[in-house]
Amino acid sequence: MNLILEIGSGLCLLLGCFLCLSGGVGILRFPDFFTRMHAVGVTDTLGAGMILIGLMLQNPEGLVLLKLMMILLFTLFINPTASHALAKAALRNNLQPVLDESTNKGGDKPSKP
Amino acid sequence: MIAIAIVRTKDLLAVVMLTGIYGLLSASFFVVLDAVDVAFTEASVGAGISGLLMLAAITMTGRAEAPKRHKPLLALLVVFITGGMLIYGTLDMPYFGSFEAPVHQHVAPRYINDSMQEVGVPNIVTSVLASYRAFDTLGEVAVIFTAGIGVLSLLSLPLRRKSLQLDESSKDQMHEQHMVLRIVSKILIPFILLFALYVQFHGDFGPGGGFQAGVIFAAAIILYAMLFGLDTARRVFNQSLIQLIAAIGLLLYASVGVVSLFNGGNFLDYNVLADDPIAGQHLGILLIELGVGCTVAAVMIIIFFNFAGRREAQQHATEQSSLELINSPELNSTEPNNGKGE
Amino acid sequence: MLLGLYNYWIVVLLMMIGFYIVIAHGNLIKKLVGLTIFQTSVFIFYISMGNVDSGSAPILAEGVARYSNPLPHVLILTAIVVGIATTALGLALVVRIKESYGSIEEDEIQIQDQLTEDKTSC
Amino acid sequence: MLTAATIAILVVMLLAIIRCVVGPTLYDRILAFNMFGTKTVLLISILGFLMGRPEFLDIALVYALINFISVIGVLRFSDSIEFKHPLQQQASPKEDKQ
Repeated sequence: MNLILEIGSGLCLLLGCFLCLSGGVGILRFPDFFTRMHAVGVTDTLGAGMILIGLMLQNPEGLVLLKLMMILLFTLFINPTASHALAKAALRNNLQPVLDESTNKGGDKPSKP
Repeated sequence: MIAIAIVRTKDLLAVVMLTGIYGLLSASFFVVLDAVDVAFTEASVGAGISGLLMLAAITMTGRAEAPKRHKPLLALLVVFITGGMLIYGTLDMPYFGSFEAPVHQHVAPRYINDSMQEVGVPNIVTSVLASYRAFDTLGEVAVIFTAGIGVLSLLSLPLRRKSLQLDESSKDQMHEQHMVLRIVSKILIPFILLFALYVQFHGDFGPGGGFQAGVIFAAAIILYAMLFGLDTARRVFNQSLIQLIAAIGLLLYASVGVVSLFNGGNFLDYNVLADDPIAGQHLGILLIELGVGCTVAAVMIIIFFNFAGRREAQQHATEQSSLELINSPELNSTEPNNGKGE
Repeated sequence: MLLGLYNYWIVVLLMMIGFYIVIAHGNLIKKLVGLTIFQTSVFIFYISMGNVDSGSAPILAEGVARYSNPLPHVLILTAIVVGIATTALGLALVVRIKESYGSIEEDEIQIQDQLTEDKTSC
Repeated sequence: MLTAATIAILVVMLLAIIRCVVGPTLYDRILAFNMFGTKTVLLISILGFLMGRPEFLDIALVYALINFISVIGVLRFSDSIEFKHPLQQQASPKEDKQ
């Protein structure tokens, strides 16, 4: 039983690390703001969740577990909300996504709700 | 580190962002150095409140920094000389982490070894803060209170009822814009307040205490004020009430000391507060932390409200003056000049 | 051998960066940021003095033999909150300066001051 | 495993800092800031487990909350800045390039 928990937590941590790293590479390499946000938003939420779950499997005990679950809950609440607000604010201030050359002519349509 | 980037960046907003990251980073540094309580405080203060205050100030003063007009060579020279002398001074310092350093010889062993018997609180930082060195802390709280009064006297505005109706339309617009944010924060704010109370009363056993709890509490109120408008928040926590709370916190702290004086002990000597010295200590620390928490939270809220209120008034004034400009171009406004730089 | 002192070097570096910002930049808010950095370097100095090898956080627990020195923690904890309060006071002053002078650059303010002095003396 | 996770998170933090320093627009910086905050939460909770003092989780919890508040604050204030100073907003990128 203990071994299974160990392995599970190790796997979760590894997966979380991989996701976080990919998010980090994404924030550096992607060409414009919205794709960067996509990279960060997707991988951050899942990566943070994975790492927290891995920690949870590591030490399942009373108050610590409760606090970890609170952190997980808050992360799941907060990250998408912040991303949403960020994207909305960026769009409202006319930050255009970089589109393909061919579709760029009608490109300013989606930014005006 | 980041500080170098802060030197180079001209856009003040980016500077504030970097300051926030710098606060987070230094807090993780404190965690690595085993200073849990300090990291706690730095987390809530350095990353949250200070950045917000700087932002509020920047919105009032404009964000671009003017290019430099004189050569910084002299400054660099001074800095290098001072730095070199300081580094030379460090050569005599004890090594990092050594146990024989003079800092660890004097009073610290007594705090570490005896505080459990004398105060009965597991968190040594709390016991030193609120019991051994309570007089220091009283002074610090008084300083914070004074700073709050200073901000109040510098930035407070006469109450104006007229502006309320004009804001309604913009408020409706804001409602629609931040729908998701509002709902999520409505869910979150009770948790934040609850967590602040937990930090307040759990400070004896884990990291935490009055200072941190006050800041977290204030942060929750600030979040509310940012999303639901300052007037709504003012309706819940009106100005005079907060000022009263700030004063009461400080008074509570000092009066605990006076009560212990009346009971035959020294000033802020809690052993005499109850029959049992340990119980007395517990009671004293609890009351004092409560006083600290009240004062800190109230002062932070006062500071933020005044900054934000001043900002709203300014925006309002600029809107009005621009309207007036449209109506009659040669009218010069009597409002204090708050437009752009030159 | 000398590497055991690296924490002081970090502190000195940060302190000098803050110092440089304060004396070389004209913008008042930037100066306040520099002051904050300076402050933080002092905090790190204190905390790193209080750290002990293989020590633990100063919260009494079972099975922990050595604790860090709690005294610097107490001092810095209060200092951080006092620091934010004083920073807020400084920002309030900056805002008032902006309102009355229309600028927060140091040299522009000085020029304006000199102009008003000349007017009063003439 | 925990050590590996710590190192990975430190690397990601470094990347986020780079993006925050070079970030062409304000929103890139906010995004990097947000990501940095999340990573700090993770780092501190992992450090707590590494040192065997799970009390550190309190700090991580505070971080999660405060980070949210500061991101929201930055957004609100930056909005109002751009409504108020549209000219300066256009002028500032030029200065950055100098």
